[in-house]
Amino acid sequence: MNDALDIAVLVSEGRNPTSGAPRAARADVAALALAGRLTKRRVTVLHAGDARSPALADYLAYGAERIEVLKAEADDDVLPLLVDRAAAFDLIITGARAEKGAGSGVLPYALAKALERPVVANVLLAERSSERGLIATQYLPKGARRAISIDAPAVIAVHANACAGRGYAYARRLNGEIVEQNAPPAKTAPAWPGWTVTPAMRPPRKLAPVVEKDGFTRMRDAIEPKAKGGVVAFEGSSVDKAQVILNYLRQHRLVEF
Amino acid sequence: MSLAATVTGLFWIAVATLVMGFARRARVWSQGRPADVPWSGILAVPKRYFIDLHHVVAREPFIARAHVLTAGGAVAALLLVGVNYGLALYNPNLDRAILVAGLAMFAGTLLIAWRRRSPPARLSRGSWDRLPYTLAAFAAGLAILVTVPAETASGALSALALLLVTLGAAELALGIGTGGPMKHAVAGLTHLAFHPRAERFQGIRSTALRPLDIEKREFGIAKPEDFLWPQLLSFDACVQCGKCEAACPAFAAGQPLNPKKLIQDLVAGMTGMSDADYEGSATPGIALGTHRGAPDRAIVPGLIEPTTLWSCTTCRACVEECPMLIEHVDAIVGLRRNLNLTEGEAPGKAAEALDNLRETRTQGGFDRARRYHWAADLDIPVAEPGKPFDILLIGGEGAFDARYQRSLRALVKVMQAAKLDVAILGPDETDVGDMARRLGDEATFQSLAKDLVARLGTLTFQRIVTADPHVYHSLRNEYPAMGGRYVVVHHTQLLADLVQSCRLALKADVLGTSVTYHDPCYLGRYNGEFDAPRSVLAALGMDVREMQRSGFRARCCGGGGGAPLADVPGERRIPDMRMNDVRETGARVLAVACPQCTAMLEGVTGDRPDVRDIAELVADALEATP
Amino acid sequence: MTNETPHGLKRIDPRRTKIASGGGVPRVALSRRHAVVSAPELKPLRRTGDIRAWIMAVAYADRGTLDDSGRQALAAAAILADGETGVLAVVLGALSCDLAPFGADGVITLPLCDVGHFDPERDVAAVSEIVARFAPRHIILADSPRGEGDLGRRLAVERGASVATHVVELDRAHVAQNWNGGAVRASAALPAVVLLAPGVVETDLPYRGDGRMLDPGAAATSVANTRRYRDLGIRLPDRQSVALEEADAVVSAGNGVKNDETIEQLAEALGAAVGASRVAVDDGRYPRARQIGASGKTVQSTLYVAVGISGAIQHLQGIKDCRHVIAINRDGSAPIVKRADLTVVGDAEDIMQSLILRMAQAKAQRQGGP
Amino acid sequence: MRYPNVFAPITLNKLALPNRIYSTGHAEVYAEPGGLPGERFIGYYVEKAKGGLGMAICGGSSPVSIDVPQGSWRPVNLTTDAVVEPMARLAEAVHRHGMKIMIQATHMGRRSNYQGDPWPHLVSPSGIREPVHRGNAKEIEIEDIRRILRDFAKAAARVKASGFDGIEISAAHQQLIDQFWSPRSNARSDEWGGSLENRMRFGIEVFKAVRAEVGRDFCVGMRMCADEFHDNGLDHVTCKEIAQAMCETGLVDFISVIGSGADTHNTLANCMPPMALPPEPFVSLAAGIRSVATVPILHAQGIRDITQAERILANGLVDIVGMTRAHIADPHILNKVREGREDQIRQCVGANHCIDRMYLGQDTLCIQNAATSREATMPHVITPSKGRKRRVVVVGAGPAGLEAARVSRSRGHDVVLFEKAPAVGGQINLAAKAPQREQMAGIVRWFDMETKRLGVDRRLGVEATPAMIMDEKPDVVVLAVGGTSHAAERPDWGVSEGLAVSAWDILSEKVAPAETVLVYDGISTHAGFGVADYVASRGSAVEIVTPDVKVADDVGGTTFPIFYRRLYAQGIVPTPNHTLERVYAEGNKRIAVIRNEYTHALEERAVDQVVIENGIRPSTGLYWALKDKSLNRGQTDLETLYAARPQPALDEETGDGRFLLFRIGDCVSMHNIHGAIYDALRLCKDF
Repeated sequence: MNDALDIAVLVSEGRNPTSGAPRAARADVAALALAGRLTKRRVTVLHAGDARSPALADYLAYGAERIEVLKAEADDDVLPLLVDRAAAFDLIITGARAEKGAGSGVLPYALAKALERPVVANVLLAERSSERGLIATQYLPKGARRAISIDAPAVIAVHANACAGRGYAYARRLNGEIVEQNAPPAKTAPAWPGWTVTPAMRPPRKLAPVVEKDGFTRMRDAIEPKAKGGVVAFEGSSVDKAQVILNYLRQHRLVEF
Repeated sequence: MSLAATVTGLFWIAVATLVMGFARRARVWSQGRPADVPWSGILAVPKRYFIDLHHVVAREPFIARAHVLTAGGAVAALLLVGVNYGLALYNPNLDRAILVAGLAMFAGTLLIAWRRRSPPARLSRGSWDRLPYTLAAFAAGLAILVTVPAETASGALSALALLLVTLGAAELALGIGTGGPMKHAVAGLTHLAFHPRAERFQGIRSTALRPLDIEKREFGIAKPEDFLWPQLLSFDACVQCGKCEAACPAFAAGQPLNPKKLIQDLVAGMTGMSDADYEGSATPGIALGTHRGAPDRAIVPGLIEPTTLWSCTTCRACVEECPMLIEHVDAIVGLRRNLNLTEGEAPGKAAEALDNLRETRTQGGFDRARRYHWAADLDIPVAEPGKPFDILLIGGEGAFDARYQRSLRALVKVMQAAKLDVAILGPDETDVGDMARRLGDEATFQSLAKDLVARLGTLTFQRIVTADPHVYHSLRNEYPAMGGRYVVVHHTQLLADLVQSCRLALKADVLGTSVTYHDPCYLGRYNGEFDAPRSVLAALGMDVREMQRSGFRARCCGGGGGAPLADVPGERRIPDMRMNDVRETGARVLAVACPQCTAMLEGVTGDRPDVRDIAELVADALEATP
Repeated sequence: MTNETPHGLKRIDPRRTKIASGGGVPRVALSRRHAVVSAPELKPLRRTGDIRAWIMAVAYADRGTLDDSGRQALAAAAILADGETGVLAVVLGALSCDLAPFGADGVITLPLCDVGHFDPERDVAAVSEIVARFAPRHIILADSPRGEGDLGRRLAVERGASVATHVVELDRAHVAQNWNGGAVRASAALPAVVLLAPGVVETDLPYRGDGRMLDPGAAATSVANTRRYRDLGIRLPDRQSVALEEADAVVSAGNGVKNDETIEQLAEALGAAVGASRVAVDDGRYPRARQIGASGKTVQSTLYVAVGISGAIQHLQGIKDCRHVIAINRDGSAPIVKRADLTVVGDAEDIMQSLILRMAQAKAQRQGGP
Repeated sequence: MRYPNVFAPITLNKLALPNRIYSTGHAEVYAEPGGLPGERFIGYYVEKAKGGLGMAICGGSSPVSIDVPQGSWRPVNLTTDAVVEPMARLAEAVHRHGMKIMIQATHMGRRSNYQGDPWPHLVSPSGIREPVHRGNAKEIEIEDIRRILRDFAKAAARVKASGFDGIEISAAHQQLIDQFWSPRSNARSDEWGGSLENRMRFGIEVFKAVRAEVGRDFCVGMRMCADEFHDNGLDHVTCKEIAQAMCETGLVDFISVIGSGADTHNTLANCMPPMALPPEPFVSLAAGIRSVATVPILHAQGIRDITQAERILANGLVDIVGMTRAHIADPHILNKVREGREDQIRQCVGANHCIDRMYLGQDTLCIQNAATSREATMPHVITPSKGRKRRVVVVGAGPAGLEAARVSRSRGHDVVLFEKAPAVGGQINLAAKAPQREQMAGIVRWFDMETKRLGVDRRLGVEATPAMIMDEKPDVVVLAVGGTSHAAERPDWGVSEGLAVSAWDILSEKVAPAETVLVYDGISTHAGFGVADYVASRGSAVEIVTPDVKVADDVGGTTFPIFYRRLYAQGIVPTPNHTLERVYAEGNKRIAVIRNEYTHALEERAVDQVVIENGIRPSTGLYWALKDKSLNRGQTDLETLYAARPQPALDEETGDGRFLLFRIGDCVSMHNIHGAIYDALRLCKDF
């Protein structure tokens, strides 16, 4: 197979959930590993932000040879920067959600939209199926997986559970380089959403309808398990009863036969 | 030409062969990196040989005596031949001396040959089986030559004697150059002169790993020529006696590690050979003949499989047993370092643990503030700069483990009963880095060490007490090289001291309860502390029973060197084997003194004695405080 | 003795009818109670006036209905809507149940947009068409990896709309997210597109919606024009590898199970994980990690089959979020019966064996058939 | 790390707690005369401290003023300086084991009864009577308010002086503070009533007075209800407003939240949720308070298991979990958890034996742990005997036999346990058959696991004969064979003719319930209503007849409301004050003839089935067969038994056919489960 794919991997500043220490984001490390498996060419690693971020050197240790930093302030909208720089690549691979900040997971979609490319998110694995073709394995809940075929150019957002690939090697960290591009200063992002950030002291409040209940009902609701009043089958042989269960399973499409 | 003159000629030919062989071998060693070893070591060889080396050999008296006879006889005979024939004196009195030496040597070879009729599995066969006979031939030939007067000897007898001597001389002289068994004598003695841990000969347990200068891109051992030259030399000293193999817990568990084979692999590597000619028991699960190396070729995986390296628990049982004083663990950690630092390799769950160490300064990825949650009701102050105190208690990673917290609580209770002035680091305690270092992640170790040294530097205290021998070893032996010098005390030492100085009021509840003590490798072999824990048990009035393998020969629990994280599959589990040792004693209680040992041995299922830390036993025996 | 008054209250004559017995002693004859079958109470309409605006909830159908995350999106729309705002449920995939009890005033189904076949362009186009038609104030979806999370982000990006993802708290004024892995909370005004984290909305509503089926119009026939994505199919996990808490189906064994092997076979046939009651765990038949209930694990499976489990209140606590509970039990009066959607009373072993056999037949027929 | 949230320390004001589990304030009902904590009181809390508990609040509803009668629940008397010295001893004793201790202080207002020293006139905001205690009260005057505020301050000073770690002021259970809060009891129109602000005034004044006395750094908490469940009471929204307002005063260091009001029989039963209620029924109410509060929230109620506690803490619903009854059942929970011995925890089943006794003015005792509240004499941890090893044969594996086997085995003896049924548990297994009483089986569960773990030689499904017992060559034989149903006490009831059946027959499923059933309950314990409920829940029409003044009369205050909820919901007809005279057949009907105790008039009931619950008759066959062979002639020495000392007979030489014989529990005379277990413990602890 002609190794014709030019790949850019977007990496972000991750954050250890326990200590808050900056680190290479797990999903981005997996994206880096995925890129390495998809091409023998050198992978371009991009970061929009501050070249001084201590997390960046970790990406070197995980196998990035060179990181190109598109200079941006914390509040800047980095999308235009990334669109400009990544447009030339056949594949853009990134972690599905950032670990630091909002981590909305919208960026890959926005990038794909701006570049008019297909995007597949929550990817665990991807393999080449032809010169431009890829088969991506997508994470689904409860252990299920979906295989999706797309053609480059495309955007792939990698799930945090994806295979991490190479380990942390200090020698690579010493040998790699971080290069800051003097990108034009980013345009200011639109005001929405204007997030206000506070320490999460309390668990979030559940959205619930305002219900006027009398005192006794409030008590009963708290102390009595809700009765469903389901169907009870007493009669018939065990074969009949088995059929009752099977009918129920079929009726609610709990089995597919 | 007379027979004597022939002998003279033979002697000088042999000497020349030996010298040429030595020079050839020295070139092999010199492929290693330069090392700062003093030449004065040569002068120390006799002492090192007769005292330090013989101290190890003498643990097996039969073979020690056989070796004294053979080697002593041989050396004496050779010297005498050198004088009498080399210098062409042909003095009959010296001949008689040669006869005595030759007979001693002959007797020695007979003993060795006798033992080799059904040798233990650890011994290498092949050319090593040949050795007693070639040496016997030499001794016999020499004896004939010096006893039978030339004029009476028939040509046939002389020819036979010469043939025997030549055979033997070939074995002796060619060994070093061709890598034959007798290589051990020359390389061994040279190794004694240039041993990479010369401080061992000053009675110091030299067990600390040497730091790498990472910023100068020292990344450990990738290829044979990355070893220091005395290390390469040391591998050549191996006599393939297999005592390391017999002591190795991983080998016994059927994991793919045989320390003897590992050393021989390195010999094959520095000489550009394959392991096909190796004559001992193979590494479990790895066939002979499929691996080869060269001085400038990567050792892993062409010569040695990574699983071999990750199987090692760094217990030092091999080093402790080696009569040639070879340092296996240094070699293994050196190789691990390169795998980790250049390739990011870390086995099994070790990668996650190392990531955790970098990101949280704990192995388990814990919130550091939780490390001393178990102590919240014990009123231990958190150390503060400017407030001097006596003892800094370092809990280590074990402090996160519910089981080990019981041991630590017991220790704290005892310390408080003794009214000691103790403080902890609280949420500021970061990992000491021992585990990272054994796994070869020198970068993370040094970063952790730097953090901790800086933190400790802000405090004023007398000594550090820890219940974790790994922490103890690291702080006591390895931190000085990182700029941290502390008085470090293991909790069993502290307890022994408290008990002996009668600072604790103890009940006689456990009087007579049978107990056996499992020596933690990092307390025993690494630091030579065998007595303190036993003296505490004795002071409690317990009936202390020793396992077959105890003290410096104790079998590892399987918990060291990051081995539990690597979890390399074998046929058996190391802690199960150790628990069988325990069961043999019939003791009701197994006393431990290390969080790793506690976890490994408590993890053994089935009927087994209670596993109790020595601190728990002492705490139980405390009289209720008034 | 008991009469219904015009107010629907019972009116009881304190003197029960006594007849004189043969011996002249007054006698009361106890009669069997007649079970009063009351029709399920119809909840009031949420809407108080004509619909002037819409809030839209979008979800993929799950086996003909909505899964819990879909119901949360719908309930959120209903709770956020005022009396004159309609709740529009847009269901992708075939729907076979009434969404009025879940709060929907209008329901549009898009049967072709099945979650089982990944075609985001088809789905985005169809939903966009409806959005253009109804101009909802807000669009609410679950931030579910099953499909809605993907759809919601595409929709927001496609429409250039404001969006808040993994929303953990919301009301009419604001949404809140956890940032930095939960260390901080960020809040903002309610955006156009809201993607909900699990468990943030109470789905038990005190009111109902109109539940009218609306014409999907052009959206119904939305076909992707580029075919940039080709779905090669879904691979289901080996049932052993799924954690109990995540399993879609759980077969659970209790005291009444004599043969644990049969439980395994039934679980195998249903592709279910195996759980156990506390008693079965205490007996040493199952590891503690399999225990379901207040002192064990809480499961949220779509299907929960309780075999030989009487349903102690602690156990019921662990299955309160299961959608379909089927009980196989010897005792038709056990507490589990009240919780179960279907109870079959009889010998558990016989019924399980019959069910396993019957399912094997049904599978064979299906594979043999067209 | 296991249970990381349970073992996370927390600070209340300046007070650091080692873990997140505490025991709520409850009436111990055994303060010494004068309301002083004595040795028994101290022993009870020291045991919890030894067990690793983080904090206990003692002295539930300890009054600060002298116009609160203290007779019935014997609280700690905070109105006198004499209390300081014994409280100081208590504090010192528990501190030695690392536990923190507080006391609950209150003024009960109308929540009491004037009958009792000093026969006071109770005070309440509007003099409205309290239903549960029949608490008649006068309308409180400003002078009373001032006096009570002073009393609160003085009481707090005594608590602080005694070295206690804090004080919890109760504004829950409709005590004086929440009598002011609740419109149910406050109809005043002055500045103490009307608006919520006015109604909160008294409470805030109390906290101001207390805070002024103890200073900023002393821990002062508040206990409050989160929903009274009354239409004219405090609902959850109002309670949240109160909590928020109290936090804003900055006077309160923690709030402990309780769900449900407590001034009617029905709401009171919720407060200590019995086994019929789901686990942690009110935790969402506590979480609701937490969502508005700025101080840590403590909450108990139906949290009996450490896994449950960890989950509640991990979900951030509350900050500290109360496990009060759980610690009455097993004061060593936390140590066992720490040591990985969760399966050895004797878990509370919610039988409410403890709290039901309290409402009868009796001391707190656990249905399954006879050592609780008897720490001076009964061990929680059985240590091995230092004497000789004996062979102990226990016959019968009901609660008495199981405890005897457990204790004897823990003493290091060889124990053989015979049980004729295929499973252990005895009558508890029947009791657990009643609807919503399934958790009674939890008592058996623990004994089952413990006797297995300890290695008792259990011979299940084996009916022991004298020969079999002798074959075991016992040193000691303990008979705990229980009894049989006493339904046939009166021949006229027709049990032998099959006209009536016993409750045992129904619960053991020997006899199926018929369509219409009369249950005759001769003794009014849990069993009678239990069988009526069992029958009714299977669709039968049921009338329950009892000679007592009300159905289930011998059942405590938190249990009978549960019964009555079910009684009325299922249309069970209660007919108290009637005795069953006889039963006869007429056609396919059974005619029960009952007699009104007060008019002596006879009535008949025509039903399909008559079920009789009439307690048990001791089984004595084995006893008489063995008595003469035994060294002690089957006699238990009462003087030493009651003094918790070893039986003198234990000194005798036994073995080789010489043995001691004891009998315990129902096979002597009918006792409850606690009685049976206590019988076993006090006898066997010295074997």
